[in-house]
Amino acid sequence: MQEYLLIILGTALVNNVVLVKFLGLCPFMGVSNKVDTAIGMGLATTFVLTLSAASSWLLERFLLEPFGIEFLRILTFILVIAAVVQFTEMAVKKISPVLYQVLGIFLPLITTNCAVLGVALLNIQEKNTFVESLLYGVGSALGFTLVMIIFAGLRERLSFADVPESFAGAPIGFVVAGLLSLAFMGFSGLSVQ
Amino acid sequence: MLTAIGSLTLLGLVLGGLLGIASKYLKVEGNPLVIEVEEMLPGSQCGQCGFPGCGPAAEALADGKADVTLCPPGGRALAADLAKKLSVEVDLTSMEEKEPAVAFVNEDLCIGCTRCFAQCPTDAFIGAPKQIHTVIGEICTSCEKCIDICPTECITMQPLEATVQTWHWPKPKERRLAA
Amino acid sequence: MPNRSATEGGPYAHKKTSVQRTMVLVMVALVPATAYDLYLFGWPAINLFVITIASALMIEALCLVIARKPIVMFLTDGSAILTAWLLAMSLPPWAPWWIGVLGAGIAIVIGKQIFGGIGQNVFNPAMVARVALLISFPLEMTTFVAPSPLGTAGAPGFMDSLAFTFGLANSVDVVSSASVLGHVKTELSRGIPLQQALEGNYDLFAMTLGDASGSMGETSFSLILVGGLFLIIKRVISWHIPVAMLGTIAIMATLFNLINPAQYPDALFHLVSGATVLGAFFIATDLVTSPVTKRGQLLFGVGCGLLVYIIRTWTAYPEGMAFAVLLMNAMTPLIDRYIKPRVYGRTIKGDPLAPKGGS
Amino acid sequence: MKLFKIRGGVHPEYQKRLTRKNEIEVLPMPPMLHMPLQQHIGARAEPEVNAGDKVKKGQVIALAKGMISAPVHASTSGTILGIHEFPAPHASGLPWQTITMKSDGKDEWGEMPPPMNPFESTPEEISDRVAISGVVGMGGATFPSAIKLYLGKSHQLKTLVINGSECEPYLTCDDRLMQEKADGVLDGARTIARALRVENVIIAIESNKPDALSVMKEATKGYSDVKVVGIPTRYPMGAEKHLIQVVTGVETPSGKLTADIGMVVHNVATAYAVHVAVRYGYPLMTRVVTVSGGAIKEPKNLLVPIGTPVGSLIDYCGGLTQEAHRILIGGPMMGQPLISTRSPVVKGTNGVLALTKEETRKQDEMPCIRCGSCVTACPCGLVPLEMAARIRKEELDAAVDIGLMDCVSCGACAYVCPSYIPLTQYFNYAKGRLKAIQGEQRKQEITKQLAEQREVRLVEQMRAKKEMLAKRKAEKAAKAAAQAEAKAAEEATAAPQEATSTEMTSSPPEVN
Repeated sequence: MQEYLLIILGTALVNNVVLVKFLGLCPFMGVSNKVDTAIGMGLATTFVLTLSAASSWLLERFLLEPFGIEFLRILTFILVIAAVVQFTEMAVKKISPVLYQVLGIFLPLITTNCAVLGVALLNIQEKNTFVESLLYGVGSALGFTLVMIIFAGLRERLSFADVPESFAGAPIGFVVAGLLSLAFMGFSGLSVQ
Repeated sequence: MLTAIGSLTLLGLVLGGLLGIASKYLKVEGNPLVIEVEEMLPGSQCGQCGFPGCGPAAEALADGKADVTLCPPGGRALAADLAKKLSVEVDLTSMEEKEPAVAFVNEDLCIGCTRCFAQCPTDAFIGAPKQIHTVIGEICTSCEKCIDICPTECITMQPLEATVQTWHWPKPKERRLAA
Repeated sequence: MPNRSATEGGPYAHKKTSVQRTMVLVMVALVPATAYDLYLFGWPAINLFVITIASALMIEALCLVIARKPIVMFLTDGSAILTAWLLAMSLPPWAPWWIGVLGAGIAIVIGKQIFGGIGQNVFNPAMVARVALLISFPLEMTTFVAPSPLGTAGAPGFMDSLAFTFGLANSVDVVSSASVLGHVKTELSRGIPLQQALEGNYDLFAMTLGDASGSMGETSFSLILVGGLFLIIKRVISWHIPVAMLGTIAIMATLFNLINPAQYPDALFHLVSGATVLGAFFIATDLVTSPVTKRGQLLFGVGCGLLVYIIRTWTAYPEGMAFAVLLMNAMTPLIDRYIKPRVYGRTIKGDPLAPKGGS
Repeated sequence: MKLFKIRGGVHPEYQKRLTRKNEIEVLPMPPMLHMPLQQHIGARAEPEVNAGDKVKKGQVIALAKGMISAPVHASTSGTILGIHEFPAPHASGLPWQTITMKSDGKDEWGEMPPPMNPFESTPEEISDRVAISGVVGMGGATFPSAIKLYLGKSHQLKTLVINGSECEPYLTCDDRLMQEKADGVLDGARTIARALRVENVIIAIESNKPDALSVMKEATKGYSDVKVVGIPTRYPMGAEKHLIQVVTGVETPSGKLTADIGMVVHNVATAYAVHVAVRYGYPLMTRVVTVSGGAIKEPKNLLVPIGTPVGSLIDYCGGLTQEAHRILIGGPMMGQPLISTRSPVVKGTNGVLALTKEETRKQDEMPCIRCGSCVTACPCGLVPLEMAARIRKEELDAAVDIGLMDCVSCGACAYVCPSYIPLTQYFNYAKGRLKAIQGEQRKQEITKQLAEQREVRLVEQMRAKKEMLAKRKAEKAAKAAAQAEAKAAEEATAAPQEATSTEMTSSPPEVN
């Protein structure tokens, strides 16, 4: 039990996909202007990440390995991710048209969200079991969502600040992301003895 | 080689099939954005935005080809609403708010040609041919269409003066100017 | 009289208060602890302190010139001095000059001015600088010395320490010594039980006075506490953050201490060691970067306390104050967004109250 | 009596000692009076007199018009000089319609309605009397009092609260009134209670007015239905909804009237005016005004005829000792700056203050440091700093979302702000701007309809034109055809091929 908790905590905080691995920066910078949008994006990504982490593991285990076609790994993973994203897009459009409109281009772009492919590949690299892969996906997604929401909160606040013109917008966003990353360094070495 | 091709094809087929089914169940009707946007616009067809009317302006807005600040009669309030609707960022402080004004007919110059009647989108002019015209202030949108058409250049825009009833506190001065 | 409308609205009365006054009061509260610490650590500490504050002021002035802002007004608001002061208190007292200058630069430029100056920053500038320094220069930032009060035999003289601070000569013998938290962490990681690790290194009485190695703000528990209480009495800060934070640390420490005394130190140890009180009264309470509502502040304090305990206990860093404060700073906009006072005549969700009585 | 807590509030420096011991003095009748047609909330009164008319004291010179309005009476006898635009005692300093009269110095009474005994009259009779006497809320709100009395018909009311809190600094006019006219205030309160069909009257007085408290307590001995309550001294204790909460513990829901929870609040000065109107038949012609502030030579409480130029009050108090940084109408917290001292005292003027720069403590504005003082001070539970930040970026709707419309503009937030941010002005600006936008939108809706009607009309015209053309064409064609036919018949034998060519040329050219 404890090791599962550690996987989630580890991937969410210590090795946060965004702030430590610097994956998934595109939606992180792109859809973090409003907290509500960030929550939506976080949830959509959580869904895709978890599903793709699981299905890529299955794919690796039951298709790529048995047939010895690991060289097709990235290709097949992208295929699966793309399908999951397509599905998510349809679902979001149906369930929440507003969110669909707000997420706009970033929804299909989850496909190329490096965090999603990254987590799928890392799972294989670290030789995780199915449950571990799933938790790895969930943890990463939680970390991603958490950071997205925090970052959106900060940016909402900054939108009312007198940021110098030359730093307004994306530049100050990157500065804040850097400082946030600095703060997350505090979790490094987190381990329960 | 064959397995690779085979497995990929199979994968593609399976996923494609699943998505096909999903698209059937999760179908959504087309985007009614243009109509919604058009309803938000003033609808006086004044053409100050550069588009021939509110309808084309709405289309351009929905396509993202026009700025949400395009409509002077709508002012900042409309720009803010449009920005919300279209979820785009807009800096409203930089948008010039047009002073409220009404058309005013200089009665010494008016020859009663009624050409302004034909131009006015809200029928704010009253009078008759060969008579002096006047403007109903409450319905004039200050679209300025009448100014150019007048052969004697007798129409001008006059700012609406504030009264005790309409006056409100001005926005506090920006502190950064106090350097 | 010409007809001109009023341009400056009411009220036309004002409380005796100002930003400057607030900053000055915080500095006054810091004076006793600072003076005693400067005395304890001698000339090298005084040099560092002066260098840090002076460079902060210069950098602030430079930023204001670049941003074309009124220089005198903002330079005299006291915020740059206070930031540098708090930063200096969180540095090892005998750190070289460039640590102070670099720290001041990071704090003022990246921590504050890049956001638009006073009031606009989202992270505590002093802690931004401290964390950036700690991660970039772990050696310089963790080399502590045992106190050698001014005028005592081992204390370096003014000229010697000047040379030492600027790295010109190694004329001063540095007796390096780890802070208590650092020592405990190292020993525990080597598998040595807590009691044994603390033996001879943990003198509660000395620590409450400040007679221990560590950065200036990490020592002299009692004088900082006095300053903090002064701030609460003067209503510069409210009790919510310090109480929630210290309370959370105490509860966590007691809880784990009861579970395994050999592994987890007790509450008192956590409260008097490290920058616990300085953080709780002076750093976490930074007005700009903490929540504006009282309930939000309670939550903020609890969060800081939890994170301090977690980072101290289970991560690679012996002291987590700076990280905890930065992490909670990041949470502040969300806390402010979701925790608001109840509006008069409305439910907490914002709907009008159901009318009682009447028609 | 058990009191209840309210949130927020501030403790400004009250400065009441300047005038608290000064008995009310009667200001001599000035030679000229300026009576604005609108001294109340609602519709402007309609003038009843013309230039040159002679009027008597107490005579109606403008009648209430519309649902919510109040009449205006001549404060003395004399001649109407005219109805014209005159600078309003308002922050805008803009002119508004004002009747100016010249006093003849005789102060002759006109015909007044007979005195009434309220306890032998019906609630309607009392309310009607208050209505014709032009009584309005004299605490500064200037809402026509009669409208509030008629509430007794539509609402089941339980409690009348008489507001003697006078929480604005400097002002002592209500304090003095209660001390000097305790019986009148009490009688007015009981008269109002009767009009409202309310059994229970609470007179609430802030604890910093111990003299008024004891005098009122003494006066109410023997009246079991009236309670005098000392309430904590805190600004804005006198805000209607907060006052009710303090004395009854009931919170008025947002967007509702206090009458909806069975309570009505009237100011002590209003109660006294009601007493005078009912018992003596005198309309509202005078009021007590506190003239105070560091720049006033001899601060006083004055009984002033309505319409007196503010300058006369200041002169009577010995003028200014130094140039005033601000001259205000009302208290320093919610009062309005006066643009011209020619502006008259109106029904809602409770104070004239001339403040020095040290008193206003004006300082340069600094950026917000998010200290949260304003959040603690706000009696309405709002987050002023966030609202102001949004308004600064012109995001008015976002400010409304976080409660702008629940703000009562009491000024407590701006009072405590260490950065001297004009928070209240931000909110007043936003409220005014939103109201203007609403007006514009209404106008836009009208113009939209007009534009649509015009469009329909144009299409209709076009169609009619086309129809007419078509008709004419058809007629012509028919005529031509008939002619052709006739011709053809005539020339049938001669040249049949000509007929077709005539027919072809006779068709009118296509007009489009």
